[in-house]
Amino acid sequence: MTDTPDLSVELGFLRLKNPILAASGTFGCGLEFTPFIDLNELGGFVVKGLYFEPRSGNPPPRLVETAAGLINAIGLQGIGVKHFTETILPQLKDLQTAVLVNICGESEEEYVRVADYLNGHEGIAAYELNISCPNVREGGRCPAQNAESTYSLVRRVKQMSARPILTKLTPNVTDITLIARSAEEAGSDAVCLVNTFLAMAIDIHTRRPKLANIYGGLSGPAIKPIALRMVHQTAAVLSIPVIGMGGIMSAADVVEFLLAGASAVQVGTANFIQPDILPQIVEDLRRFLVKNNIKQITDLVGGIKSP
Amino acid sequence: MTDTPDLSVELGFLRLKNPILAASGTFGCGLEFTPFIDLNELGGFVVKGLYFEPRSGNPPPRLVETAAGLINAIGLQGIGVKHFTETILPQLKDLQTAVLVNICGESEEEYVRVADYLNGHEGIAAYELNISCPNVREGGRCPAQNAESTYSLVRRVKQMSARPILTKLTPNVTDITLIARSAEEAGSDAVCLVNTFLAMAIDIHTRRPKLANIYGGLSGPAIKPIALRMVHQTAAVLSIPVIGMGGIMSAADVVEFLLAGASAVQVGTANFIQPDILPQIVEDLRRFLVKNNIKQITDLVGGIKSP
Amino acid sequence: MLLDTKAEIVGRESWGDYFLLTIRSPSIAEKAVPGQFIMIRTASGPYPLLRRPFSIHDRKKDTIDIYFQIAGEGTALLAAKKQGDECDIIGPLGNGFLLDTLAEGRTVAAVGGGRGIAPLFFLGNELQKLGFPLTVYYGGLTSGDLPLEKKFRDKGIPVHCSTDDGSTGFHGLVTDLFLSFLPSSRPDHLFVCGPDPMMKALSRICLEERISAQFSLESIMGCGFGACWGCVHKIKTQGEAEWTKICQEGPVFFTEDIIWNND
Amino acid sequence: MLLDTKAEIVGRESWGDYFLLTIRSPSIAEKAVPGQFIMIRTASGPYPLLRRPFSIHDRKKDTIDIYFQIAGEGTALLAAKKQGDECDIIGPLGNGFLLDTLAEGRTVAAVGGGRGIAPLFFLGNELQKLGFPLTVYYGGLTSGDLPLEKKFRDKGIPVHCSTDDGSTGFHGLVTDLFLSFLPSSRPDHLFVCGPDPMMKALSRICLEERISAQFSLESIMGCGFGACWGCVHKIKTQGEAEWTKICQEGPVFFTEDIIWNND
Ligand SMILES: Cc1cc2nc3c(=O)[nH]c(=O)nc-3n(C[C@H](O)[C@H](O)[C@H](O)COP(=O)(O)OP(=O)(O)OC[C@H]3O[C@@H](n4cnc5c(N)ncnc54)[C@H](O)[C@@H]3O)c2cc1C
Ligand SMILES: Cc1cc2nc3c(=O)[nH]c(=O)nc-3n(C[C@H](O)[C@H](O)[C@H](O)COP(=O)(O)OP(=O)(O)OC[C@H]3O[C@@H](n4cnc5c(N)ncnc54)[C@H](O)[C@@H]3O)c2cc1C
Ligand SMILES: Cc1cc2nc3c(=O)[nH]c(=O)nc-3n(C[C@H](O)[C@H](O)[C@H](O)COP(=O)(O)O)c2cc1C
Ligand SMILES: Cc1cc2nc3c(=O)[nH]c(=O)nc-3n(C[C@H](O)[C@H](O)[C@H](O)COP(=O)(O)O)c2cc1C
Ligand code: FES
Ligand code: FES
Repeated sequence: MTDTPDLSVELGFLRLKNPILAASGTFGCGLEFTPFIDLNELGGFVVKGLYFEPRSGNPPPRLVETAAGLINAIGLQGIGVKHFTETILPQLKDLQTAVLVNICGESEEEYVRVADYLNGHEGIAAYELNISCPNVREGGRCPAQNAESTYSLVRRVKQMSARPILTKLTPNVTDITLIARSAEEAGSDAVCLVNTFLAMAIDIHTRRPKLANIYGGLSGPAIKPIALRMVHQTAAVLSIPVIGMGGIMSAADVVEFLLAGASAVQVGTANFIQPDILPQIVEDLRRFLVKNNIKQITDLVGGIKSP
Repeated sequence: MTDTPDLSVELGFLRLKNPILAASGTFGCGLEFTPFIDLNELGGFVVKGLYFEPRSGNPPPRLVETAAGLINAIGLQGIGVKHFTETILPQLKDLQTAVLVNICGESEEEYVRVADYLNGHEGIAAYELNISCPNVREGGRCPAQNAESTYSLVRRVKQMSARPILTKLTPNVTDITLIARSAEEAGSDAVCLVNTFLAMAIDIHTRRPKLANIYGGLSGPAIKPIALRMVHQTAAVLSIPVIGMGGIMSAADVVEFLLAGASAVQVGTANFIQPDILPQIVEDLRRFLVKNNIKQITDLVGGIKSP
Repeated sequence: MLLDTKAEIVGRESWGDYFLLTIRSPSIAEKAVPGQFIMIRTASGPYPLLRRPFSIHDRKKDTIDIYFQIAGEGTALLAAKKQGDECDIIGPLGNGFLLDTLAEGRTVAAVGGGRGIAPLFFLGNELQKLGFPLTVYYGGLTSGDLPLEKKFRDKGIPVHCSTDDGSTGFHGLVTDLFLSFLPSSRPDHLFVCGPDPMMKALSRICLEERISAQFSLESIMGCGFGACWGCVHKIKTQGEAEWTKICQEGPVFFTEDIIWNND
Repeated sequence: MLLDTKAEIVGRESWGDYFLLTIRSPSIAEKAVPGQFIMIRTASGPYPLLRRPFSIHDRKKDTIDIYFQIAGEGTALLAAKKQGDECDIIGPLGNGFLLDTLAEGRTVAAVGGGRGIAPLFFLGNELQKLGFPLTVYYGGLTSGDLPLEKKFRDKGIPVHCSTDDGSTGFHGLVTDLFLSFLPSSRPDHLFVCGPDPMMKALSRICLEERISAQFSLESIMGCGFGACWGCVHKIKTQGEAEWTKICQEGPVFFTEDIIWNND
């Protein structure tokens, strides 16, 4: 009981000091959080989605709050990969935590181009392929809604990538396990789920959508029960690690995801609300393990019992 | 301004005195609510899902509350169609409101059998085909996740039905418009959406699912933004009426669904929390119309403007 | 049953994480019988979403009391309510304890575990009026779980206490306390309310000892008035064991009808 | 910027649906400059989910004030807070008004619409210290929207009021009030905070009249510290018009850099 429990997780291709990662798009490039926390206390973080070129994103309003949820339609405004490697990456190089880059593209070629460019730079632990952003294409469609597009895209990037590939999946599908399997077969080293749920809200006085983009992606506690189910389904059929997310606000939420089969988790929207939440979750997890006499956090993974 | 606005809606096959219906499974057979409200103030109500035979449902726990949501795994416990026509239906016959019956089945044959049996009884305005319950089959699957099964089932029931058919769709699909189109092509008179989202929750202390059935269906305010988006997408491509639902808790929520294209709405979970909510919503809607000088509620339907 | 959306809280007491609220609602108070419950909305927004069920702990002319322990978010919000606040309630719900069948001269006892003591005060008072003096066995984890002991005594209702840690009264489970009294003062009829394991154990004892008994069951409730089918327990009805809505057919059932180990 | 999760509310005033809270947070108070804001968590649970932004209305040694109007659920919860309650805040955020560039002898004025008056009191006080007496134009729909008039006067800050319904002061829009004073007392520099249509109109006036001006913009904010990219407004930066995060690069911008009609 006096031993401090082991929080580290081995994903096979990457060892994390703890299973708590910050989710892409909710953590800027990490530096936004240094006034509040020590980034080295995290298992890692995923920087905001990057296209090859800078991108201007969607017009505002870009956010609307719903019951226990947030709909965003940022539209992946970003600085592009060159600017990132020149101005941001050097500032991250001394961190003792895993830095992952979320890669976006309008086409398979663009994903490859971004990965290729990043291959030539140090200080990145892995690529997270964002094939699931609902805010870019007409009607919220994305490659991760289709098993073939998923397979083809992941395979192409995997073949040229100098780094492990995590594929980020969308929950806006009939059967998440089919898409996850495609990603695994195409060589993905892990899958991350879920990205946001396509959603909308309407201002009844102006009769206009509350988002300029009409649709956006729903995140936050509202979606947790659906995300958890998808992680549970996916972990049951894959051999590669599943990284779970969706509405995590506490260590208890993290434990739920681990029990459902996630090897690690990402925390998104909660960072906006409580910018020091990540180290707090790590600390609360440690306490949970001590209290329940669990020696290593990996003992929780997939530990759900039958009802 | 002194005129009372016209709340009635004409669905083509059915005229409702107002667009507010109670959703199936959340309103019992209606009689449970007579201590609180006058059923005649409603546009109508849909009785709890009926199989041909009585059904014992899932073991408890059957409910778990989540952030702004409720997961249920009742498993369609019910009295069966004979008992219903013998003991319940006669009690409803003098109501001045539309009584709809939610029809379930383990197979196409069972849906047909239930409809056939009900054809022989008076006092039912229409059938709502529940092809979307996540709590019955292994892993939450249902016919409404597949365009072909939807088409085939709706077509068979439509051919023998003495009454209009509303098809109730599941949100657990990649593209709701494909399924909705199948229902329309098969002859459905309207579609109702959404049923619940497949979801789960885990007790971190016992490590067991919080529902004995492991998975259940998420309803309530948490799902509203996703449901609204699906109604908006569906109404844009169908010619038959769309009946919207998911998380409605107020007249403002109803107006959002109408603007998105719903011709009428159903209210589910809210009935548990506020058993007199339906007439209150009707009254609040009336006030909204008066205040905004809208003569008839149908003026709102599909009235969303571009951003 | 009635919906009273603006019932005023006119009294409040607390002991550690146990609370007692007195709520003004003349029409609900008038109809209430022991063993019935009310459903309270703990927040006006969507979180917590559902109402929460609480036994009616006491009833005066115009008011009802509830007595509860903080268990989560909903009860915490309720505990934060102050005198003068409004409270949105539905009640009285369920069937309550069956008292008409008690034959003259019969002795009655009740076992309450923790917050399960709540309905037994209303019950004790009514039984007193009917001429059946109730003996109460009151158990908790520790002495802080038994704040109502004196209240029962002051009302002339004898109470025997137990705590799991021995900090007050009998050292051990309330079921063992009850068993220890059985040889000397065996009741003809027993009323039980408490956590499931305690109720299961007492159920077995009552069946073995052929003591007729009524149990007030708990379950997560979606509505409280029979609409959601969420609150079922397996109950024998006319011989058949069926998932039965405890909000409507219960929450009080007789030992012989309750099937434990839901399967 | 700092996270202060247990800042105590040490003062509270209210006028209709306008409220003023005094919050003890020495470290945030120490750093604050006029035009900066704080983000407040209005509930501990998931509803409302996001923090809400409020301008710093006043600053004492150990405390900051916010002044707000009820707009929805979050502000209603905030209005219900009492003295002694804890409050979870982040601040000071954003860049505030640029004051160093004011040359000696320059005259300054400010226009505040409704709740937009909030940052102008802190601003007026600081400008007073710097030797620039501020004239304030204060507009609202009706007289109840102008509860701070006296407070400004008591501080020696001249205020001209307008109401849309004429119930107090100038009958009309605050922009028209400002225009009516323009010939006689034209400011060299203007500070503006209020609803978008008012700011747009003043922006046009300032450009036409060649009055340099700073505007405090509003937007729905996800985080308040640059992480979500939710709060953008189109702003000219080095000639290029770009969606710019107002929480980080603003909320205060100069007229010539702001592009209205987001497109
Ligand atoms: C008929 C009935 C009468 C009751 N009377 C009383 C009473 O007089 N005093 C009292 O303190 N409590 C009573 N309860 C239990 C009380 O309703 C729960 O403690 C309360 O609903 C918990 O709400 P919460 O939001 O604080 O906790 P939650 O966060 O909702 O839950 C905390 C824990 O309590 C469990 N729980 C939640 N709802 C219930 C429920 N309805 N029944 C049992 N466990 C539940 C959850 O599974 C969880 O483990 C009664 C329950 C029933 C069914
Ligand atoms: C930098 C900044 C400083 C502010 N300072 C003050 C202040 O000093 N005093 C004051 O009363 N208000 C101020 N506001 C506005 C205030 O933040 C909103 O009124 C508040 O967030 C509404 O929250 P709610 O939950 O009550 O309403 P909600 O229910 O969230 O919204 C009600 C209405 O307000 C709109 N709204 C929501 N959030 C914002 C927002 N962040 N900005 C503008 N409109 C919004 C919504 O679209 C909706 O129409 C400021 C806003 C910003 C961005
Ligand atoms: C404002 C915002 C921006 C986001 N941007 C990205 C992004 O750039 N790339 C990506 O893969 N996911 C993005 N996401 C999705 C999150 O990474 C995460 O998958 C989702 O929000 C669910 O987790 P949560 O409920 O903890 O927020 C974004 C989410 C939000 C709220
Ligand atoms: C307890 C419960 C039982 C339900 N039973 C049924 C049912 O029998 N048939 C059906 O079609 N839908 C059923 N539903 C789904 C609702 O009719 C509705 O589609 C869903 O709850 C979304 O609406 P809401 O968010 O307003 O509750 C049930 C929902 C709940 C919460
Ligand atoms: S609680 Fe809803 S049926 Fe019993
Ligand atoms: S509010 Fe999040 S970036 Fe400005």
